[in-house]
Amino acid sequence: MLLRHTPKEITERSALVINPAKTCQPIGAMYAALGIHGCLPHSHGSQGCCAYHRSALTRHYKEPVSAATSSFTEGASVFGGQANMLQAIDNIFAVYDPEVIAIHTTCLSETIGDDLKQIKKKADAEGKIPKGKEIISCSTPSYVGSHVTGFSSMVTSMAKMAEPTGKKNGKLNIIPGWVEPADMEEIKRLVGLAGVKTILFPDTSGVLNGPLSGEYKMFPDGGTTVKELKSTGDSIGTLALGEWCSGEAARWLDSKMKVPCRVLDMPFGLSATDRFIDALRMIAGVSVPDEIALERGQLVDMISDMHQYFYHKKVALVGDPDQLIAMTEFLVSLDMCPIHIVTGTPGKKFEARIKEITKDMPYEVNVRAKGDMFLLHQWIKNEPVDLIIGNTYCKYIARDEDIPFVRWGFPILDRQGHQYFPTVGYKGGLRLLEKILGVLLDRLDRDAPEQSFELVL
Amino acid sequence: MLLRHTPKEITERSALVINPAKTCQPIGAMYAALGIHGCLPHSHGSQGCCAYHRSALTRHYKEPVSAATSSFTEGASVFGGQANMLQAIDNIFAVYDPEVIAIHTTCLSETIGDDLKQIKKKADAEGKIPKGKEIISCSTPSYVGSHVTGFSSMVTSMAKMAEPTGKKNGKLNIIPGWVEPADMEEIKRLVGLAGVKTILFPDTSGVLNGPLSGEYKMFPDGGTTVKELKSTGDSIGTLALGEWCSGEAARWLDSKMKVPCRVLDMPFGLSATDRFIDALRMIAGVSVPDEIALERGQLVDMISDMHQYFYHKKVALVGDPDQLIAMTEFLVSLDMCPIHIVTGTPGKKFEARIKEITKDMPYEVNVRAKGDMFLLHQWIKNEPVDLIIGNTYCKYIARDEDIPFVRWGFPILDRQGHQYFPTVGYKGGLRLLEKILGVLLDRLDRDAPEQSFELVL
Amino acid sequence: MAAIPKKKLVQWDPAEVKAELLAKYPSKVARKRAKQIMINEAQGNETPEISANVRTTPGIITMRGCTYAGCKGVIMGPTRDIVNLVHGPIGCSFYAWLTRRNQTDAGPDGENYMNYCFSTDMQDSDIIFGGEKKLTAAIQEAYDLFHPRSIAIFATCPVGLIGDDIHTVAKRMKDKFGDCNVYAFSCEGYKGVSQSAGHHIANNQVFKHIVGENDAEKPGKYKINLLGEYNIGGDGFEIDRIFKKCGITCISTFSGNSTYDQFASAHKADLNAVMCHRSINYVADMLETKFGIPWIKVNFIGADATAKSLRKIAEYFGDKELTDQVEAVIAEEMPEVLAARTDVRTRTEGKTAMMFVGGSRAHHYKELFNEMGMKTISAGYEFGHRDDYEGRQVIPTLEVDADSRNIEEIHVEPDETRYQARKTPAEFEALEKAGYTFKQYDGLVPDMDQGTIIIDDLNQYEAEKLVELMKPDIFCAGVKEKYSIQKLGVPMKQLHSYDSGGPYAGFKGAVNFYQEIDRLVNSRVWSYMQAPWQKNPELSASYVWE
Amino acid sequence: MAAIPKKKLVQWDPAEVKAELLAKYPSKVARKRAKQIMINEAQGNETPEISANVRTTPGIITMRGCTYAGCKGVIMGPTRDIVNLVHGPIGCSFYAWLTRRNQTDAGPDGENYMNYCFSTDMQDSDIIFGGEKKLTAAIQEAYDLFHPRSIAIFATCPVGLIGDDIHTVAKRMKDKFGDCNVYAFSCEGYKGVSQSAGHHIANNQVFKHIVGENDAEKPGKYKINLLGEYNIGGDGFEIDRIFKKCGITCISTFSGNSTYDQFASAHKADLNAVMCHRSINYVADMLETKFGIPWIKVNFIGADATAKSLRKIAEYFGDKELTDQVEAVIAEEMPEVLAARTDVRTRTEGKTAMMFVGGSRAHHYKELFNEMGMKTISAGYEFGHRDDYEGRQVIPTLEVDADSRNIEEIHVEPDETRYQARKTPAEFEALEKAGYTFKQYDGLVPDMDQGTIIIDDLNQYEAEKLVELMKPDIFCAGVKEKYSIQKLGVPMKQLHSYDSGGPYAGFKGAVNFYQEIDRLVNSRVWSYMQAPWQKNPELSASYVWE
Repeated sequence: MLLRHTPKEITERSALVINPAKTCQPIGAMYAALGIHGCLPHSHGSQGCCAYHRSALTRHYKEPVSAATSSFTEGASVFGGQANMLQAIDNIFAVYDPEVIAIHTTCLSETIGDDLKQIKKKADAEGKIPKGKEIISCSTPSYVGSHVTGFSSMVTSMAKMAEPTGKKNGKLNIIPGWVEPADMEEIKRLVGLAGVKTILFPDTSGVLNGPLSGEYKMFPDGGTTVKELKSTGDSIGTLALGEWCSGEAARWLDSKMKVPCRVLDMPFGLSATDRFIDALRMIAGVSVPDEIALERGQLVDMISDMHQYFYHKKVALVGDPDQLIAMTEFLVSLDMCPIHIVTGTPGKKFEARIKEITKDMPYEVNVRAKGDMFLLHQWIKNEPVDLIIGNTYCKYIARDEDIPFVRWGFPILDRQGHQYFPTVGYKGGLRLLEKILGVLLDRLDRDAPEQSFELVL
Repeated sequence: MLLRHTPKEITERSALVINPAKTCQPIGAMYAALGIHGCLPHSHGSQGCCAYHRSALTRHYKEPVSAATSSFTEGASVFGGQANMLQAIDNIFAVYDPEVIAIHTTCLSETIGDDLKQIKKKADAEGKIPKGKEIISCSTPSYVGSHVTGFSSMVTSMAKMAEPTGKKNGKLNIIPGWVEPADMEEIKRLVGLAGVKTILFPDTSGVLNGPLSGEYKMFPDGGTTVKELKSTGDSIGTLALGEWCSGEAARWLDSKMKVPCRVLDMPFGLSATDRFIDALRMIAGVSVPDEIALERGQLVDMISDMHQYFYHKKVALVGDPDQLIAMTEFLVSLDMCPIHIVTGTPGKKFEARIKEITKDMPYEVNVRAKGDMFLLHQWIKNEPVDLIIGNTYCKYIARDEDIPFVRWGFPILDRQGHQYFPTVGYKGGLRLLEKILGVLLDRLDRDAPEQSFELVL
Repeated sequence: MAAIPKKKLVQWDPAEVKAELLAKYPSKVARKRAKQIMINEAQGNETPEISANVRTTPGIITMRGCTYAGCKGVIMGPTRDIVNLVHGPIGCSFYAWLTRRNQTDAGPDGENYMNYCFSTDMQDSDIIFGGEKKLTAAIQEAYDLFHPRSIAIFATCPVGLIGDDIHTVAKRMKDKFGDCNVYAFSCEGYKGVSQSAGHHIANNQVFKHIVGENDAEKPGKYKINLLGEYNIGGDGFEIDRIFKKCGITCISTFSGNSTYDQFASAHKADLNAVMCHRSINYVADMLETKFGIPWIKVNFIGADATAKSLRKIAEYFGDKELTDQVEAVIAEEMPEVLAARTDVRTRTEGKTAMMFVGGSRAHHYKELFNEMGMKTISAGYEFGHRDDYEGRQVIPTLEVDADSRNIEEIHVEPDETRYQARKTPAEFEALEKAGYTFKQYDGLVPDMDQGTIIIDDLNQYEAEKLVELMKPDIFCAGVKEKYSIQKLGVPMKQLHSYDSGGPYAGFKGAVNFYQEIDRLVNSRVWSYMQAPWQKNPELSASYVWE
Repeated sequence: MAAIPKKKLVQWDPAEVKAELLAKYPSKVARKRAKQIMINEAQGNETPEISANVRTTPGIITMRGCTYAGCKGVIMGPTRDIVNLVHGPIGCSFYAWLTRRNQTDAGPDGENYMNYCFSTDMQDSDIIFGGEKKLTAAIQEAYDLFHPRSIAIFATCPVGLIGDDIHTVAKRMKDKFGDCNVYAFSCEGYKGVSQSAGHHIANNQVFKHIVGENDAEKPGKYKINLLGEYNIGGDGFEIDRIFKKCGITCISTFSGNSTYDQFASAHKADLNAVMCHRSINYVADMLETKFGIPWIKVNFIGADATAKSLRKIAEYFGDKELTDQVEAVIAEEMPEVLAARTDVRTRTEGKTAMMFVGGSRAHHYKELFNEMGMKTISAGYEFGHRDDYEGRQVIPTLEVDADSRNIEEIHVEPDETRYQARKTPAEFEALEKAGYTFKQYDGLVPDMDQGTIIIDDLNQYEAEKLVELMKPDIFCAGVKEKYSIQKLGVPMKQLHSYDSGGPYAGFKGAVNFYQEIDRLVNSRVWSYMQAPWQKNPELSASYVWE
C-alpha cells in the first residue's frame, strides 16, 4: 500500500494537515498573470517560492513558465525587500523587456510588511518603469486562503487596470476563472458563435499550450492585451464564471466602474453551460445559434445513451470550489452520486452549495471545505466509491483502494490532454462523459467474469 | 481465456476464415449512402442483410440508421427481384419520401443476376420516380472485396451523379473515405480555415452524430446535397483521401469529367496531415493559416514531450487499408514499432506499402492483407506487443494477452466518443496521442512496483 | 433520484390510431397492414383474427431479420461446444459474431467456441465454380485446429442458389472423422418470411441429427428439458439456479448455454417445459410423439409467473418432496422480490408500455409490467404466428402459404425401442381433471386489455406514429428501433439484447427488471431535451445583472 | 530508428560567446556575471578562479531554489521512516510532496511516510499570535496517528521572522514522548543563497541529533557509509546491488532510501565514500574528526567511474578477498556495458552536451558523456561552491560572506569513548605512498577541455543564448529549463529528476543512460518542427495532379 499508514478510523485534527487539497496563494497569482499578453510574473519573496511555482506549472503544462523573483536574502528579510524589488525591476526591463510585470507577494514579504504600492511609486519616481510599460501587483500571503484566492487577487488587480473612457466599447467582459488554456479557447469559441464581442481575462490560451516550432518565445502570442484590460471599464457588463475565482474582480468593476456583473457557475456540464449560454444570448439579444444547439443536443444524446452506466454510481471528488460545484451538479444530473467532496480552500458557503445540489440524492453526502486528501481517503475507506475525480495526487488513493480514476483539476502531472481539450461547454461535457465512461467500462471489462464479458456496451 | 482454443503454433489455412478483419460490401455502400442528404439506402436482397447492416451501424453510432430492403422471398430468388424492387420504390416514395434512394446489391441479387440499371429504367418508364427525386445504385456482391470496396463503389456512384455544366464552380471535391462523422466535420473545418471552397462527399456529419431534442428526423440535417453531387463535375479538382475508399471515384471524375484528381493518404497523424494541408494550400494558392500551423506545432510539441513513452513500443494493428497505412506511418514517426498489421481487405499493394513505411524499423514486420484476427492473435502469441489498436473485437485478444488496447476503426461497439471527436488532422493526432499515452501510462501505473510508482510522468 | 411527474394519461381512440397508421400507405399496403393491426375487442373466449407470419412488404422498413439469423443466430448460436461454420460470403458470419448476448459457461471441459467466428468467406470464383471444395477444406481445417465433437454448417443466400450440396459434404466429413458429428442447415436468408423459418430449420436438424444420440442414463429425480430459453443476459443461469434449488434436473436447455451432449440426451427427460412457444413448440410435439415426453407451457419471466411455472412442474411430478421444496424456494425468494416491487411501484404505477419483439417475449414481459402496475397499451410480435396471438386452437385452421411450404415439416413416429409413456393414462386423466393442461397456450391476445392495439410485424414508420399518438412511458423492441424512439424522448428498452442488462428471468431477474424500468421511466434525462432558452425564448432587455 | 545526420560542428569563439551573454545586462549585473562565467584556460595545475555560491541577482530568472528545498526536499526528503512535518503556510510542504524522485523501499518494517505530505498550514492568526501552539498540537496529532520513531520539523520563511522557537518545541515533545526523537531545522527559504545552505543545515542537525544514537554493532566485514547519494530514479538501489555483490556492507546512505536507524549507526562504518561532494563533504569531515572514519571521494555515475570507485574502496580495506570479488564483479558487469556503449557510440560519437545542474552532478555526468564519445562544451553548477569547481585546495582561501556567515558551522571534537582510528598511521602512510588519496576532490574545472565555458548559476536568458550560439546536441538541467530549451529544437534531459527515467548510476544505470541519450539526440522528432510548406513555400501553379 502506498498510503499504508492511513487508518480507516477518523479522528479530528485541529492543527495537522495531511496530503493537502490546496496550495498557497502565490501560484494562483502567477498562473493568472501568465494570462496577460507580454507579462512577466514576479514573486516578491525568497527565490524558492518562484522556483516551486514555476516547476509545478511546468509539470502540469509541459511548457516553459517564466517568472522572476526578488531573491530575498536574510538581510533583505530584516531590512525589507524594497531594494531587491527595485533592482529586479531594472533587470527585468533591461533583460526581458515585458509589457507588464505582475508582482505578487509571499508569506515572507507580507510578514515583514513590504508595501508594493509604495515600492512602485518609488520605481516610478526613479524612472525605472519605461514609458508604456506596466507594473501591477497584488497581495497574496501564503497563510491566507489558497491558490484559488491568490488567482482571484491577481485577476482583481487585472480588473483594476481598467481606464474607462466614458464611451462604451460594446463588449462583454468574461472572467473565466482558473480553467485550462483549452477551456479559455473553448469559451471564446462559444462566445464567438453566439456573436458576442468580449474581453476575456485572464486568457492563458496560446500561452501554456504552445507549439514546438524551433522558436522560443518568452512571451507567447496569447494572453489578454493591456489595451483590452484597460478597456474593461467601458464594457457593457461582466460575466464572472465561478464565485471563488472571478467574483471579486467582477464586483470591483461593478461597484467602482459601474460595469454591471453577474456571477455564474463555471460552465462545466449541461446545466451550468445552459445558464452560461442563456446569459450570453440574453445579454447579446441574439438567439442561440444552431451549432451550439447541436452540441447541446449531442451532449444530451450521449447522456441518454449511456445513462445506464452512470446511474447511481458513487463518486469521490476533490478539487477547487468553483470546479467542484459545477462538477457535482453535472454528476447529479447524470444520476450519479457524488458522496465525498473535499476542497482545501476555506469557505463554508461551499459546503452549503454542495448540500443544496445533492439534497435529493439517495445517499448521505460528506462535504468539507478546508479539508485534505487524508480525510477524503478515510471517507472512502468507510464508504467506498465507484469513481474518483481529482488531480494527480488521487492516483495514490485510487491504486490503494482499486478505484477507477479520472484526472481533472490542478495539478495533472502524469497525463496529457488537459491543455489541448476543453472540459467546459457542451463539447467539454462530452469529453468528461467519455472519460468517466471510459474508466467505468474499463473496470467493467476488467472485472467481468468470462460468461458476461460483453462485446456491445 | 476467452479465446482459449487459439494455438500459438501457426498453420496455414486455405479455406477457413476465423475472426474476420472485414465484413461484406453492402454495409459499406449503406454507410456511404447515409452521407447523402435526404437519402434512404436500400438493400436489394433478403431482409436479413439490411437488418444486420442497420444493427451494426446502430451499435457503432448509437444513432438511428434507416434503410429499406427488397425483402426477397424464395419466389423472388427464383423469378428475380424486379417486382420487389419496383414495389419497394413505390412504397419508399409514398411513405418516406426521400430525395434519393441509394440501392446496393447483395450476394443474393448478384447471384441471380438482377440488373439494377434495367430495373431503374422500368421504374422510370412506369413513372415510379417522382420528379426531382433520384435513384442511384451500385453493385456490391458480398463475395467480392470487403466493406471497404462496397463503400468505394457507392462513393463512385455518387460521383456518377455529376452533371457538368461546363462552367467551373471554383470548388475542390474532397472524398474523405470511410471516416467518422467527426472526422468529416474536422476536414471541413480545416478546409474552411485554409479558405478552400469544397464539396465533401460522402458527409455523414450531422447524420450519425445527431442531437437528442425530442424530434426524430428520419433524414437529418447533414449529408452532401444532390445539388452538390451534381456539381462535382464542375469542380477544379478532386482530392481523394485513401486509395481504397476514394481512389476509384476520384479517377472516374478525372477520366470521365476531366476533373483532375490526386489520391492522398487519409490525414491521420503528422505527415499524412502535412501532405493534405500542403495540397490544400497549393491548390488554393493560399499560405497556411496560423491556426493550422499552431495545431501542427502543438502536435509536434506533444510528440516531443512524450516521446520517451512511445519510443520502441511494439504495436499490433488491425483495420482497413487506408486507415492502417496512415496509422502505421504515424506510429513509425513516433518511433513506435507496429510489428503485426492485418487487414481483411484484399490487396497485395497494401502489404507493399506497409513494408515500405516500416523498412527502417528495428523489428521484423508481419503484415497481411486478406488476413484475419485469428492470425493476428497467433502473431501476438509468438511476438508479444505493448499495444493493440483496432476495433472492439480486439478486446478479446487484449484481455487474454493482457495488452493495452486503443479502440480505433470500425466497429466500436463498447465505448463512446468516436462519433464526436475526430482523429484526423493535427487535433485528431493529439487525440490519438492522448489515447495511446493513456493506456500505456495506465499500464505503467498498474505494474509499477511501489518503489517506482511515479507522481510525475 | 426523484421521480419526474409526467402528465398522463394521453387520450386516444384505437380506431383513430389505426386509421392514422394506415393513412399514408398505398392502398395495397394499407389493405395488407389493416389485417395485421388489430384492435383488441375480445369478448368472452372468442378472439378476433389477426394476420401474422406473412411476407414483409418490400420497401417498408421492417424490424425483421432473416432465416439464417433465426437458425444460426438464435437457435444454434448459444451452443458452446459446436463449431458453427457459416458457408457463404463473410458478412453473415461477421454480423452474427457475439452480437446476441447468449451467455455461456465454458464448464469443466472448457470447450467454448462462442467467442469465435467461422466462415468460408466465399469469393466470386466459389460462386461461379461452386463452393463445395472450399467448404470441405474449411471443415477439415476446423477439425484439425480444434477437434470439436461437432461441426454445424450454415448456408447463406448464394449457397442454395448455386446448388452446393452441403448436406452431402457434411455427411462425407462426418463419416471421415468418425469422432465428430457434422451436419448442415439449409437456412438461406431468402427462405420463409422471418427468423421464424430459421428456428424451424434449426430445430428440425437438431432433432434429426443430435437428439437421441446419447442413451446413457442421466442422474436426477425430476428430469425436464427447458425448451425455448436462450440465456440472453444470463436468464438461463438464473432459471438453472432456481431449478437446482428446487431439486429439478434440467437435462437440456434448447438452447441457452447448451452443449452437444445436452441435445443428444434430451430424450431422457420426463417433461418438456416450453418457454418460447413460437420458436420451439413443434420440437416439444416431436419429442412427445417419438419418445413420449409430455410438454407444458411455462414462463419464467415475472416472479409470479416463475412461481406458477415451478408449481406446475411440481404438480406434474406429483411428489410431495418436490412440491414442498418448490414452496420453500418460492417462500424464500419472494420477499426480496415483493420488497423491490413495492418500492418501484410507487414510481411506476399507472405508467404505460409498448412491446414489439420476438414471437413470445412481448407476451412474457407483459407479466413483468403487470407486476409493476404498468399497462401494456400496444404490443405485437416481430415473427410470431397466429397461434402465438390467438392460441394453439387456431393451429389446425392455419393455411400454409408459399413461403412456409418449403420449410420442412418432419413427420415422426414413436421410437420402437425408446418410446415410453411418462405416466399411465389414468395419471394423465387425473391431472387433467384437476385442471392441469398439457400442450396448452392461449397466446397474447386474451391477456391484452380491451381496446389495446395489437400489431404484427410493426415497422419503423408505424412505431414512430404510435409513439407520437399514444405517448407510452416506455417502448420495447430491438436495437434498430432503439434510437429513433429515444429521439422522440421516450425511453426504449431492448428486449432482444436487454441493452447489456439482465438477467430478467426468475426471481432475481424480476428485481433487476423492476429497477431497470424504474431507472428508465423516471430518469431525469428526458427532461433535458429542452434548453432553457426554448422554455422562455424572450430576449435581451430581460437580462438581470446582479 | 535511423540516426538523423546533423550538420556539425558549430564554430564558436568562447570569448565572443561570453561577450554575447553579458551584452544585454546592466553594467552592475554584467560585472557580477562576468566573474561567474569562466572560459576554461587551465594551464598545468593552476586553475583560473570562478565566483560561486554568491547571491542570485533579483529579477534575473534563476534555476535556483531555496534553503528549505535543500534541507527538506533534498536531504531529509528521501528518509522514509521520519515524519517530515513542515511548519509554515501550506505551499512549501505541497511543492515538496513527491516531486523529487527519491525512490524508497518500505522494507520489512513497512514504515514509509514518503507518499505523505505533512504541514501545519499556518494561517494569519498563527502569524500574528505565533505558531508554537499549533506546531505542538500538530506534532501531537502526528504522533497519535502514526507513532513514528522520529518527527522532523522544518521552518519556512515566516517562522523565523515571527520567532517561533521550534527547537524548544521539538525538545519538549521529544522528552514528552520518550520513544520518538523530535528535532527541528531552521531552514527558512531566505537563508543563504541557494539550496546549498539547506543541505548544510540539514546535515548539521542529522549529525547532532541522530548520528551516534545507536551503538549496537552492525554485521559485515567491509563497512562503509555512502554520503551524498539520494536514490533519484533508483540510483541508490543499483549501487546497493553492486555493493551487495561485492560483499561491501553499506551501513548508511546519506540519504537515499535511508532510515532513522541508518543515520544513528553511521559511526559504525570504517570508511565514508562521498558521492555528492557539495552537499555533504563537511559531514565526512565531522565523522572523521569525531569518530575517526576516513573518507574518500567516489563516483558511481559512469561505468568506468563505478569500477574505479569500487577498486578504491577495495584498496582501502586492502583485503585480497574483497579485491578479488570486486574484480570479479567488474569483469561480470562490464561486457554488457561495453556492448551497449559500442552500439550507441556509432550514433553519439562527436556530439556535444551542456550541463547546468546541482553541485556535483554536472561533473559526475561528464563521465557518462565521455563514455559515449560526447563532448561537454559548457557546464556549471546551480549551487556549487568554488571548491566544487576548482578543487578542495581552495577551501582555506574561501571568504565567508554575509549570507554564509549565519549558516551554522559545527565544531566537533573526537568522541571520548567512541573515537577510533580505522588504521594505524603506518597503514595510512603506506596507502598514501601508493598514491592513495583521502579527502581529495579536484573539482570540475580540471576535467573540462580547454576553451570550454564554465558558468555558475546559469540563468534562463544565458541558457537560451548559449544554446543559440553553441548549438549543443543535448542540454541538461532541471524541469524549469526543460521546455524553453526544447522549444529551440534541442533535446533536454533533466538531471535532477531524470524525466521519470533511471537509474543511471552503476553499471546498469550506465546502459540506461546510453540508451536514453541515444534516443534523445537521434530522435526523429526534432526534424518535424518545419512543415513541408515551410521547406518549399512556393504556391499554386506548382500543384501536380495525378
